[in-house]
Amino acid sequence: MIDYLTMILTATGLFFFFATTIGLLRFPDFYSRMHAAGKGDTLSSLLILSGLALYHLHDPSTANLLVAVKILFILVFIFMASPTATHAIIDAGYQSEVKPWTRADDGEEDDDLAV
Amino acid sequence: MNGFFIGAGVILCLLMILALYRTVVGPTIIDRMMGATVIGTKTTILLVIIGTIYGRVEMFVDIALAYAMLNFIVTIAASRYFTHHKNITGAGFGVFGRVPKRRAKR
Amino acid sequence: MEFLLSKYNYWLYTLIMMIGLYGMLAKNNLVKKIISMGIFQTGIIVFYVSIGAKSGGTIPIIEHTQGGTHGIINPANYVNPLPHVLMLTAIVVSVGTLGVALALALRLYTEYNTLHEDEIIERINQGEGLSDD
Amino acid sequence: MIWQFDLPILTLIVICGAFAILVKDLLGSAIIFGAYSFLMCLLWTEMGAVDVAFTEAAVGAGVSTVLFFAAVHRTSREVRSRKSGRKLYKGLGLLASGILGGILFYASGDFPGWADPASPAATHLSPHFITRTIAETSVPNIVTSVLADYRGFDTMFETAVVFTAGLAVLILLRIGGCRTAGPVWQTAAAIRPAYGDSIIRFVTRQLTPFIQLFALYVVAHGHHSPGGGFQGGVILGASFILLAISYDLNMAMNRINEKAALLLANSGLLLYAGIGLLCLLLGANFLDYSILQRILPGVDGVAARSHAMLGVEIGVAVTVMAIVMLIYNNLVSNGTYEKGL
Repeated sequence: MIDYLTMILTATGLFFFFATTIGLLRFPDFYSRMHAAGKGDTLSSLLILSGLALYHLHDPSTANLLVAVKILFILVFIFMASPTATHAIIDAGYQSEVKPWTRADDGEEDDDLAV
Repeated sequence: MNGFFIGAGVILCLLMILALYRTVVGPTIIDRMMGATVIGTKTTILLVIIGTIYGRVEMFVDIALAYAMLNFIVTIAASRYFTHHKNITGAGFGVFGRVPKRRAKR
Repeated sequence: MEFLLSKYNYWLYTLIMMIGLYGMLAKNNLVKKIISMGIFQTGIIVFYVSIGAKSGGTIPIIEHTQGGTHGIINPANYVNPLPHVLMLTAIVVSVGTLGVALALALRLYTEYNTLHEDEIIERINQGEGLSDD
Repeated sequence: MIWQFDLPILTLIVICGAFAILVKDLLGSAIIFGAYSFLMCLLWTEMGAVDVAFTEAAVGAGVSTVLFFAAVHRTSREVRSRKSGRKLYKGLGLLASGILGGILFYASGDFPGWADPASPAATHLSPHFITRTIAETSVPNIVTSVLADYRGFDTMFETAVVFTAGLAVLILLRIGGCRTAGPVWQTAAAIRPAYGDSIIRFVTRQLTPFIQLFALYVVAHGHHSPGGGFQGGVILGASFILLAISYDLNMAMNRINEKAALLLANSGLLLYAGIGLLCLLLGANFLDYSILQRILPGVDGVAARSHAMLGVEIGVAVTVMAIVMLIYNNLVSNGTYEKGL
């Protein structure tokens, strides 16, 4: 039962990682790319790590419980650090006065990311 | 279950190759940073998965935690650089540092 | 095929070392040279660590379960720890050498206002820098 | 080792290494080199070298990359190719690396097969350490026991090398520094006076105590899990670097200033050497910890070795922490301690 739950969580996490990577490759400017990378990364990390933590609660002994709690520590850390890192990167771009991409940039003029 | 985790790990490795494209090609320096951050997160997960495959995850969790912390520090340091220097495109020097022209889609 | 499978990793480590050596010799920029030195270093370190790898071996920390602490320990079950110890200290020294190398590059930049080898040599030949320090 | 992961990770590493050299932007180079270190750490974990991977995660991926950023912050990002003799240098580089590669490719035929349990390296000396560690030192982590006990003398000088590197940086940038002479490295207008990002500051403030607590755990728990003095020390130093980055250099320098850092670096090394000297005074060899049972109450020789290893690791951690901070502070401010990253 727990095995199946782990499988489902991990597979969902992998799907979101896949979506993150597609977004990272396909989006037009770095604001939108960072949007995909920041959100997708945090979510899929949470999913996979919680799946792994569940997997170690398989037979609940003290050692396994400790492992699950440690994995939860990583989860909490990522949950706090990853959005902050995303904010820092976006802020760096904003302070460098990069204009966000608009639909008009995709026309003939094609000078998106012009600083 | 080990087979499943190995499969998941290999998929993560393949996704890392895709993210590496963004890291090495750019176009701007922030794209590189972004790719490195994504690789870092995937690596954190992969460390825990490798620990599970070895069956001794309690030894690997510490590494993953330290890894997440240092990845955070590196990202903050890199982003602070730009608040001082403000030049994300690298001022057009070099082959891989320039901003490519995007082709019109419609 | 057997030969290929048991040796391909050595070839890739050699490739890493070749990249590092090429960068150290051919690149003009000092920081690039330092990065190449790091790559060369890790190529050697990964070669050593791979010598310690054992198929079927677990990490070199004795397990408490399975009576490992008091029972008989089978060396074939554990990865060879000696290369790990040697390379661990090598990595720690590498941060020291990196710091000193970057400090030297920074000092040269303060004196000659460039990080590029040929320009530094040019300016030394013109007799600039390091005049009365 | 898990062979499925081996080839993809190695391929990624080779690509990263090649592009770290090819990219014509030093900051991009440093970032790709950071990703290279991340992947290297992964490769070592997969080979079972957990302690090496931990050290690489702390040193290579964390602190080295930040040091590169600091150096690039104080110099320039631009990479220019040579004005003359470009072909010559390229040819010489290709020739030398080709010769090295040729020799090593040729020699690889004589190497033992990868991960061969019967290879010479795995059959002579290492079984001795693997089987005797628990009985002789009661430390499950073989790497820690070899590092701090069997090869303790070597590790002491390793710490001394790190200490010397810190002193060298200090001499190069601070004492012989040219804050008065020489060209101006940066116009003052390029530096913003105060960067008040409250989100980053708040999160940093919340996370730093936990990072430091974790570092102490790594130092103290190095006997039973990967980790130890080097790794814990680097993480402790990195936590101060984080403070210096997210606030400013003064914030970190107020916590531990230059004098305190130098004192700490000295005292860590002295603690290591002092434990060795104590053994000498009690009548055993230098760093022969088992004699310490005479002064540690209720402890036999085996446990005395375990406890002495902890003391030694603390010494290493203190030295490494102080030196990492010193190197960062000097690099990022070019020896002036005025403004950080």
